[in-house]
Parts: sequence; structure tokens; C-alpha cells
Amino acid sequence: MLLEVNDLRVSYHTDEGVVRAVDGITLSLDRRETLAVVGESGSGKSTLALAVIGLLPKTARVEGSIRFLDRELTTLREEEFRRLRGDRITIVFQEPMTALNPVFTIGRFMRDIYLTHREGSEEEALSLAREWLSKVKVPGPEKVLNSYPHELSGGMRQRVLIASSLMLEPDLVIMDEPTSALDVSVQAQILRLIAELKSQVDASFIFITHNLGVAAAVGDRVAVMYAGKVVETASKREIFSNPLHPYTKGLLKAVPKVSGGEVEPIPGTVPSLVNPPSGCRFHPRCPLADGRCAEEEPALTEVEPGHWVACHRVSGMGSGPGTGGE
Amino acid sequence: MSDLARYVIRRIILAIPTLLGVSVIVFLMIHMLPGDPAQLLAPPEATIQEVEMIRRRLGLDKPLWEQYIIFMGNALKGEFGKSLFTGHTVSELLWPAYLNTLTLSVLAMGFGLVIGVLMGIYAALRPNTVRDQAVTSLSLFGISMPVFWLGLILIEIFSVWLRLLPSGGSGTPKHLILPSLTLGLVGAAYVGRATRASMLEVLSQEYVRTARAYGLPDRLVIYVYALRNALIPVVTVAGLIFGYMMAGAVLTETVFSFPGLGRLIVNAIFARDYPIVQAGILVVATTFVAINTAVDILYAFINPRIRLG
Amino acid sequence: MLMELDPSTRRTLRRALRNRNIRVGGVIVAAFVLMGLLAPFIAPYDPTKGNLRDSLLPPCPKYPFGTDFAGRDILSRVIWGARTSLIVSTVSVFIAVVAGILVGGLSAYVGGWIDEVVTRIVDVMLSFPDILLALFVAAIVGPGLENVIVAVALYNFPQFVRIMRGSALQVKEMEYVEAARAIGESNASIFARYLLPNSLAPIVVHATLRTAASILTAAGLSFLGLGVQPPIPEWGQMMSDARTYLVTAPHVWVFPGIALFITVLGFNLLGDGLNDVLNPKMEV
Amino acid sequence: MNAKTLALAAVVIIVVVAAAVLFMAPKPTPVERKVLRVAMGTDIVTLDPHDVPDNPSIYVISNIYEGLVEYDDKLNIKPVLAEKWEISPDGKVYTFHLRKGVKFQDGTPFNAEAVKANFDRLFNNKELANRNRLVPFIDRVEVVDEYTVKIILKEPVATFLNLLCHPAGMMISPKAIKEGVDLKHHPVGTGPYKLKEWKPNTYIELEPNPNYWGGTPKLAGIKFLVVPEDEARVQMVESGDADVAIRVPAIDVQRLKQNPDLNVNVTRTIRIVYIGANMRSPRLQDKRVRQAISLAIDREAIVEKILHGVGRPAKSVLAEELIGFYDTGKLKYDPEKAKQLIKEAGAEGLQLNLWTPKGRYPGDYEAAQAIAQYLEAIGLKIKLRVWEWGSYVAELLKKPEDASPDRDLFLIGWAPSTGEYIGVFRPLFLSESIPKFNLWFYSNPKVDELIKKAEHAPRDKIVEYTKQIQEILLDDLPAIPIYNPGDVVVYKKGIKSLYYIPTEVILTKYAYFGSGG
Repeated sequence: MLLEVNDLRVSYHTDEGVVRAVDGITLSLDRRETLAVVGESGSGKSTLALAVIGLLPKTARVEGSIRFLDRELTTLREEEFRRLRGDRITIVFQEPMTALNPVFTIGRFMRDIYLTHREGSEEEALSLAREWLSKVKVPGPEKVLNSYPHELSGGMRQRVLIASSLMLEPDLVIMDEPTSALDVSVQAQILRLIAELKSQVDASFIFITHNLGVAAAVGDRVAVMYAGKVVETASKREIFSNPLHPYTKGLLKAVPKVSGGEVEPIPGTVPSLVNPPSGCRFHPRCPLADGRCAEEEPALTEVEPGHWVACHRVSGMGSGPGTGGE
Repeated sequence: MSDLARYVIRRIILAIPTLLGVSVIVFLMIHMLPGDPAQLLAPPEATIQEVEMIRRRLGLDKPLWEQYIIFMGNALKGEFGKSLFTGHTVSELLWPAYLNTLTLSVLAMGFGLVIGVLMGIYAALRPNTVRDQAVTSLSLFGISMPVFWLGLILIEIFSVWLRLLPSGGSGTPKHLILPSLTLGLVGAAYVGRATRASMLEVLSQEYVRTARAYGLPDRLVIYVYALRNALIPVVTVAGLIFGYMMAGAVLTETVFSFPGLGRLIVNAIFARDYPIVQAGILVVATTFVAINTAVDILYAFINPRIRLG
Repeated sequence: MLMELDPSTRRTLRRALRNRNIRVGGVIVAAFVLMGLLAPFIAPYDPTKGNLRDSLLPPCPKYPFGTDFAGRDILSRVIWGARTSLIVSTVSVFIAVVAGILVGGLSAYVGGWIDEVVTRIVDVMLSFPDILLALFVAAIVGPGLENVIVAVALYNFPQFVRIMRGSALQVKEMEYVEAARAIGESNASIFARYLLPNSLAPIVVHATLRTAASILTAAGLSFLGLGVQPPIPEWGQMMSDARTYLVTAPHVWVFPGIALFITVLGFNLLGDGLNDVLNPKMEV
Repeated sequence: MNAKTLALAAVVIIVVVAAAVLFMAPKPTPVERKVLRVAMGTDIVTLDPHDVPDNPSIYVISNIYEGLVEYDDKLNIKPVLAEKWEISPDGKVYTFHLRKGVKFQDGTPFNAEAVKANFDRLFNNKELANRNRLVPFIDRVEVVDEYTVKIILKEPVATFLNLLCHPAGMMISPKAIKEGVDLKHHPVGTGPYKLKEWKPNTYIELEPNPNYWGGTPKLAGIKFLVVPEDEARVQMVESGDADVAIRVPAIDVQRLKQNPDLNVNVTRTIRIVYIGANMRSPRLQDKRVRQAISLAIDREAIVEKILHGVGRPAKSVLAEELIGFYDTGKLKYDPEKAKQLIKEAGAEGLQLNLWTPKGRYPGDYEAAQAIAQYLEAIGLKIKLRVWEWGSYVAELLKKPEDASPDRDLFLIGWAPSTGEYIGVFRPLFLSESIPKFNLWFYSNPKVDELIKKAEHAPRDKIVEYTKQIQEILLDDLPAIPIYNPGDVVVYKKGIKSLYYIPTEVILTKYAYFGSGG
């Protein structure tokens, strides 16, 4: 296993109370595997990403364990963690418009990354950067190296960031909603690019998205998160053919379809993480909820090999009650 | 770089109407001062005819617009006429005083920038800790401190108690220490506040997180990636403060009897010495506009986004 | 009282009361205002009458802050000085705010060449460093309480024009304003109902901070001899008078300086705090 | 070590020792000719002695120019460019015998023609500020021979020689006058020093005049430094950055006296600071109000507390040093009597304006505030106004019809730069001097007549008239004398022959550094 997350909990103390952004998550990732993490905003998926790359704010309290390359990341010294970041673990954020330093050229940025982690000359840095810019299909890599971020389009910037993440051939690349800030047409291009790159590099990916459709496009496995917890995890095919958790089903209905069918949003809103609902956190929005759901928290159980779900109403049977499947 | 060149030229051209406006206001306001300079200049036993003669000699009988054109024409040549009372040319009085104030302000600014930026970074790196609160309070004290009172306190400490530094006058580098310290401390307070705020803002920016996410070391992230951005608003504040120092030095100059431009202007106001007041205010305001222009240009160097705008 | 306010106002109020800057600044400002208002009742002596034979006494039980060159009680003069500062700063900032709201708001609302001219004039006024502008005005209209108010108001004025104009321009484009105009609401009513309330937060914050600056500037003018005239007690002028006795009688300048410093600090704290609460995103 | 090395070493050692001995041997120390550095408060206005309006200019000018006669530090008259003189029995003709071998700094010889050229300049040039000091009294100037000149007066003037001590009587090179040299900036006199450089608002530096008739000057030069801040001037002398500080604050006297390296010279002046009373103000018509004001003021307290003992309470409109001074004994502190007078005059609660400049005279602004307190104490209401000097003078010099209706009481000082009584009575109290320095618009035919008589009286009869004048003036009180400020000069021990003339002039031209310093 490249990455093993075990009962990870991340909480913050705020004026309003303790926010439990991630509340007991366990998952693992193999080499060259892609895990898509899906959930609405506020479900804790970005916190999970930040916890793995060690960029949580200092005020965050982390419990549980994250093992990566046989090292325990939660207790790793900051300096050692820093050396991992950008080299072994990289991340591509959502907002390409603000993720690049406005006062430096792309070349300067990529050069700094290279020189931070590798012994080498500036020329070597720039030639590697040039090479990777070509790989992410940036037209005129030389010109881009000398450009400032504001001179590039959003899609172009995201390509630059992807190139920067892959340049040093990392083991794990986290993509935190890398396309959601982009125009729809650009989104598709970037998704295609990512899918293409996946086969070219020797890295594992964690792909974070709120869109199950996007998750389907890139993920080998999918983990669905709700209110700081994983509610269902299974292979891509399994999730789509046999979604068990009512939330997962809701998400599937909310995906815009190419055929143009009705989009049904899930009623209600994401609950507060300070005072989450008792029992199953989804029960206030769940069409199937009963009295037990409000009292007892369901555990994540393996209902089929590799298919885990946390729902009382699924209750260990092959298929959930009232499921029609798709 | 042609973008930059175009920007610089445009910015300089933009300053011209402002300067014209400044010159008109300076010219007009001076004519609203009470007291008739011709009357003031004449010897006590002068007759009305003699006063008129003096008025003519000073050009005070011509229509206003004509006086303005003459005034501007001369000003562009750097000629501001003669002091009404000592007969020295205004330039003779103005430029040494200007140089003094400039020296004082530059020293104070240098001092203020170094201390202020360091203080600001120091505080911003650990927001809401004791050391941040200490810096924040200190800078708030600084901007609330009456500069003349601060001057008096420094005199009390360094001149009266310790007998280390002169309490006033000019001529040696020693005389510059207390006045520039006084001005510089106030400047440092403003710069410190601005740096802290801007640094905090920048440190919360995505690109700083990105830089960290790629494992760039803190030194690089803070002192290169963040600071370069954080300094952009600081430059504006510093420009404003520098302008403020050029003019606000009058209080410091009074406390330390430092022969600078501010004092020259105030004394000239008291003496109703028209040409000096006119030239002095014009020079300070021009400097102020020039500094603002320079700041904008500096901006363009630090911040590539501006060049297009 | 709190119950009658709408929830967002109540939330803001609660946040304000929790803010330490507002609490400390508020206490200082309140003390300053009270000192100014109650000066006749709390000052132990007449601030303008002293006994020359008692001149330059150091602090003692009879005169806790000592006496000045004319034998006047410095404590009483410091207390009365608060009243002078209070009048100068509040009146001048008030004038500047009202004039700034009217000129800035109308300029933005009317637009066109009027706006252009106003903006130009404001730009030119802002090219004078503020103390210089105040000094200049004070020199033209001469010294005296009223004239200091005019001078300080004039240097504050362009800043409020700019703020008001800025926020009015934003609000003007908003849908509800367009809607109001579409249903034929009068200009005055639009001005009063939409433009003004929306610009209020930055103006309140700025007015508080400008009050601090105005107190300093007025004191500076008096320090230069261009301000309030004696024997009216004024802190800056008291310090200016004290320069002769720098070595021999430091109590003469220390106490008014402390009063001035603390007052300005109070307004700055309050302004900072209000800024945190009212305009969380505004850069200062 | 061979012989050659040894010899070389010996030579080196001898040379080094010899050099060391030569260096350390006591050299004969000549009297040091140093530059005297004088810290003064304001820059000078002009270097033209006939046009000078201020004292600092005179400090500098008196090193460059000389007159026929000159005051010493006791206001005695001593010969300078005139060696001796005769006065005709009718007191109208003054015959001066000039010093021979004197040359102006431009090489022009000093002679009778030069004297005449200077008086002609005063006669012909109406813009000169000081022409009034001499011109009204002189009928004509005659050259008798190369070194004899006659000045014929219109009427006898007992103090004519005193008038000549004024800078208006100083001799400028006739060549410079004729060529229209800019005398304001390029002085040409006969004095021991000449101008080296005038850097406005910073310093004026003088260098020795090698051709001075009195021998080579004893200083390497004199540098007048402009240091406006009182404290700074004091500090400069204490720290050795200056040798002399002029107009030192009285409050520092006690402290400075304890410094063993300094001389503190508390001097007397002939200046009187008055509270002027506008005789045309409807509020001051009643003489009893003016008398009450005078009685309400504790002059002793003002001198003690505000002047810190540097000065004296005024006893009359004239300072005690002046010829013609007479103490009427009327200037007393009697607040009870003052209150009574106010009551009699029905002036209780009368609102009066009191104007003052600030920093023009020692203690002016402070005294005005103290006086306001005293006047309020006898039941008057005082509104104080502090003026800047420029507009103050302009306002006070206005014609009565143009004068501000607010002009009631105003603080003003007067020191006759001629050093005698005419310089007080004529400009301040003569009816003709309205609207000039008769700032109180005082017009009394009796006083006019007495002043003219006093001017032309023989020297031994002067006091007869001046006594009557002072009796009247101290009863009418158009100008209420308050105090006679002193002046403080601080200089390094070892400086000799630095004189202070009570006309508020520091005389540096004789000064030198003695062995002690």
C-alpha cells in the first residue's frame, strides 16, 4: 500500500465550537491506483486532502494515522514533510487563477520547485519544465516559461500546475477539484489530459470532486463522503451499477446527464459540522430514514467484497431496500 | 518592456494636470492671505505713491492671470523671485532647506522602512500571538503619538539626561539623528501596520499555499514569494508617508529647530513672505505628486499585472 | 433595546462588544468625551486664571500636575483641553463628513462632467499632504478656534468625497436601485434610502480614524502657533508653551502630551475595531 | 648580523628618535587666532547700515562698518573715525576732525568727501529705513578740508552725538555708493572684518580686514550661526559647537552659572515693554481705566516669574540708563486702588482686547497672559489675541481711521537704537508721529511742545523738560510701561573684550581669545 489512512480525525476549535471536519476516515490507496473522493462542499474532502499533504492550518487538531511510503505523516517533522511535498506528494488546487504567484514568471516558479528538491543547474530545471509543459500540451512552452500568470488563461494555468505537480515524478498526486473553477469546455479538455497522463506516469492519484460524473471519468475506485465521514466506497463500476447508500443515489440523480434527463437535487442542506445530527448524519435528508437512523450511528460495513457502506437500511443484505439500481 | 515604458510615460503625463491644479491653487491661495505685502514692505513713512511703486515693482498690479503666467514661467525655470524681506533669491533659501528636509525624510524613511517592514513580518508570521499583539500595539502607539511630543521625549532622554545628542540645530550628522529618529519612528509605525496587514493578506493567498504545497522552504516562501507581493501595498503607504514626512517634517523641524523646508514655509507664512510661501508649498506639493508617480511606477516594476492596466 | 433590533444589527453589535479594540477604545473615547463635557464640574481650578506667584510649580498635592508659567493649574487645563479638542475634532469631522457625503454622493449619482470636475479637484486637494493643507488654510484665515475647525474640515473633506463617491458608484449600479428608479422613486429618496445606508460603514470607520488624525493635526497647528489662541486651554499649545521650560519644568509638557496621546490612541483603537466589525474586508 | 645591517639599524633608530623628539618638543605657542563662533537666533536682514531694521544685522554690521563716533558698553561716546570734534556755542555746528590713513575695504580712502557722500545718501534716498534717525535734524554737511567736516543742524540737538552712534551714522565707501553696489549683500566699510560668506538662514562668516587702521584683527574670523531655538544655542556653547550664545533664555541662567567653562553675562538693556492703550478706543477714553490697568499689574512678579529675574520692573517710559530718565514713582502695584478706579469709572465688566506678539521680546507672550489675569482680577474682561509679528506690525502701523476697531491694549517693546531719550519721545509720543510709531494715537500739544524743547535744550537742562514729559505721560498712560527686559549672553571663558551695548547690540569686533581659553 502506498497510502493508508486510518481513523483520521481533523477538528478545529472556533468561537462557535469544535468543528469536526473529518471524523474518522479510513481508506487506502495502491500504487498507480486512482481514488475519486466525492461529496458536496463541506463534506470534509478538501480537509482530507490537506491532511494528507500536511497543509492543514496550525490550529487544526489531527488524530488517527496517515501512513505514506511506510512513514507516519501525522507525526512527521515539518522539515521532512516539506521535502516530501512537491517531490513525493503533490497537489493541484481548484483555483488556477489564484494559485500562481502573480509577480513571478512560470519559469521562475517551476525552476524553484526543481531546485528545492533536486541538485542541478538552472538550465536543467528549465529544460525539464519545458519538457513537462509540452507533455501537458501547453502551446509554446518557451514563451509560457517567460510569462506571468495573468498573461495565461485559466485552463493554461491549470496545465502549468499539473505540469509542476508531475515534473518530479511523485508517488502521489492529489487533485482537489482541479476542473470545477474552469469553463465547461476547458473542464473536458483538462479531464482528458488527466486521464491521458495517468497512463503515462507512475503515480497514484486522489481525485477530489463534488461531481460523480467527473469521478467516474477518472477514478478506479470511488469514496463518497458526507459530513466528515465516508459513507460508501467501492470500485467505479460497483458504485454506478449498484449504489447502496441513499446519499450516493441522491448524488447520482444530481449528475447532469448528457441525455438531458431531469436533474434532481438532494433536498435539504449539508449539516453543520459543529453540531452534526445524531445517529446517521444523513438522516434528516434521507428519504428512507427511520427512528434508528436518528439514534444510532451506522458503521461502515463491507457488504460485498470491496464494497463498503454505512447505512442501517442496507443492513448487510445484497441490495438495499427499495433499490431499483440503475 | 515596452509595456512598462508606455506605462511610465502615461503615468508621468497623468501627473501634469494635477500639478497644474496644484500650481493654480497655490497661486490663488497666496492671494487670499491677509495683509498687503506692498504696504508691509514700505517703510513706515512711505506715501501712498511709494507703496504703489513697490506694488508695481513686485508685479502685484497686473491682472491675476498675467501674474499666474509670469509665476509659472519663472517657476518652470526654477526662479521664484526674491524674498520680500531679506532680498535673497528664493532659490537661495529654498534649495538648501529642501535638501535638508529631503535628507531628513530620506533618513527617516529608510529607518522607518527597515524597522517597519521587519516589525510587520515579525508580527504577521505569528498572528494573534503575544508578539503580534506587542507589535500591533507598538505601531498603534506610534501612529497615535503626537510627533512633537515624541520629539520632546527624545530630547529629554538623549539631550537632557544622557547628554548624548544635540537637542537642535543642524550642520553635523549628529544633528540629524534625533529628528530622523522621531520622524522615522512614526513612519515605522505606519509601515509596520501596513506590512503586517498586507503580509497577513498575502500569507492567506492561494499562491502561498501552492508554494508550500510544492515544498518550497519557508525562507523562500516568506521572504521572496510572499514579501514581494506584500510590499506592493506597503510601497503605496511608504510613498504616502514619505510625502507626509516632507510636509509633516515641519513639526519635527520646529521641535529640533532644524532648518528645513517646513520651517522655512511656516516662518514665511508668519512673515507674509509671499514668494517663499508660494515656492515652498509648490515644491512640497510637486514632490508629493512626484513621489506618488514614482510609487506608481515602482508598482509596475514590482507588480507585472499593473503594466497592462 | 437589543430585542427590538433586527438580527443582523444585533449580531454586529454583539461582535462589536466582544472586540477588544472597541472596548478599550470606547472607554478611552467615552472618558475623553465626558472630560470635555464635564470640564466645568471636574476641573479643580479655572483653567485661564492663575496666580503668577505660583508659576511653574512642580506637581504637588495642591496642583497634582503642577502649574504653568502663569501659575495656572495644569490639571485643570488638561481637562479643559479635552473640551477644546472635542469641539475642534468633532465639528470639523462632522462638517467634512456632511460635505463629503453630499458632494461625493451627488457627484457619483449625477456623473458626467460634474463628476469629472469634482474628481479632479479632489485629486488636486489630495496632492497636498494633509498637514500642509491645514497649515496653509490656517495661515490664510489666521489662527483661532473657528479657523482651525475650518482648516481641519477642509483637509478631511476630499477624503470623504472619495469614499462616498466610491461606494455610491457601486450601489448605483445595483439592481434594487435600478428597480427603485424604475418604479419612479425620487432621487432624494433613492439617495437617502439606498446610497447613504450602504456607504455608512466605511464612513463611520473613516470618520473615527479621521477624528484621531484631526485631533493630532489641530494640536500640531496649535503647536506651531497657528491654532487655538491662548488662554483657551489646548494640549498642543500647552506643549508649545512648554518648550522654553524643557529642562527646568518637564511637567508642563508631559501631561498634555499624555492626554493627547491617549485620546488619539482611543480613537484609533475604536476605528480599528469598528473596521474589523463593520468592513471585514476593507484594507486600511 | 653584519656591520652594514648594524649601521643601518643605528641610522633608523636615530632618525626615529630625532623625529619623535622634534614632534614632542614644546613648540612656542603663539596667541591662537581662532574663528569666533556666535550663535544667534535669527538670520540678518541686510548688511546695509543705513537700512537696517533689526539687531542681529547690527551685530554683524558693527564689525564691518564704523561711524564717526560709537557707544561703549556704558553708552559713553567715544571717537572712532572722528578723532576729535568741536561744538559751536549755539550747539548747531559740529566740526569733526577725521582720522587719517583710514581706507575702506575696497581701497577707497576715508575723508571728508566720504562723510558727505554718506549723508547725501541719507538725504537723497527716501527708501532707507534709518534716514529718519538723522535727516530731520541736519541742515547741511560741509567739507572743510580733506580731514575736516562740518555738520550744521537746523536747531541745536543736545544728543546729536548719540544719534550719530546709530548705524545710520556708519560710513560706507563712497565708491560703492556711487557705483550702486548692492550694499545689502556686499558691504564695504572701514571696520576690522569684512564679509566672507552669507549663507541665508545658516551662517554669516566674516574674515579679517588686513588693512585695518587699528592693526590686524585678533580673530581669524567671526562666524555668526543662525540657530533659532533658544535651547539649541545654549547647548552649542555647552558642547563647544559655538563660542558665544546670544539671547539665552533666562530660565537657564542659574544652571549655566554652575558651568566652570562658561561666562554668563546678564546685561541691562534700554528696552521698555509697554502695554499700549489705543487712545481712540471708546473703551479706553477714561484715564482712570488706564491708570487702573497700570495699578493692577504686579511688575515685580512678572520680572521674577516670567523673566526669571533677568530684567527690571519699568519705572518710567524711559529705561533707567537713558539720559533724561526720571522716576515719577507712579508705577506701583495696588490692585485695591485699581478696583476702586474701575468702580469710579463705571467700567466693571468692561470687555477689552489684549494683543501680543509671541517671541519678539523676552517674555512677551507669557507676560501678556499674566497681565490678562491681573486685569481680570480687577473686574475687567480680557480677550487675548496672539499675533504673528509680520501682521502685527502691519496692523499696528495702520492709520487711525484704518485701524481695527478691536485695538484696545497691545503689548509692544521699544528700544531707542540711538540710545537716548529723543529716540523714545519723538517717534512714540509726538502728535506728528501718528500714524507711524505713535501706535497709541496719543496727541497732547503740551507734550509735543515739551518734547521739542527737550530736543533742543542744552545738555544740563534736558531733565527739566523730560521730567515734565514723564509726569504727564505716566498720568495719561497712552503706553503703560511694564518691564525692562535684560539680556543674557553666554560665552566660553577665555574670550576677552566681548562687549554688550545696552542698545541690545553685542559688539564682537574687539573680542579675542585670551590665554585662558
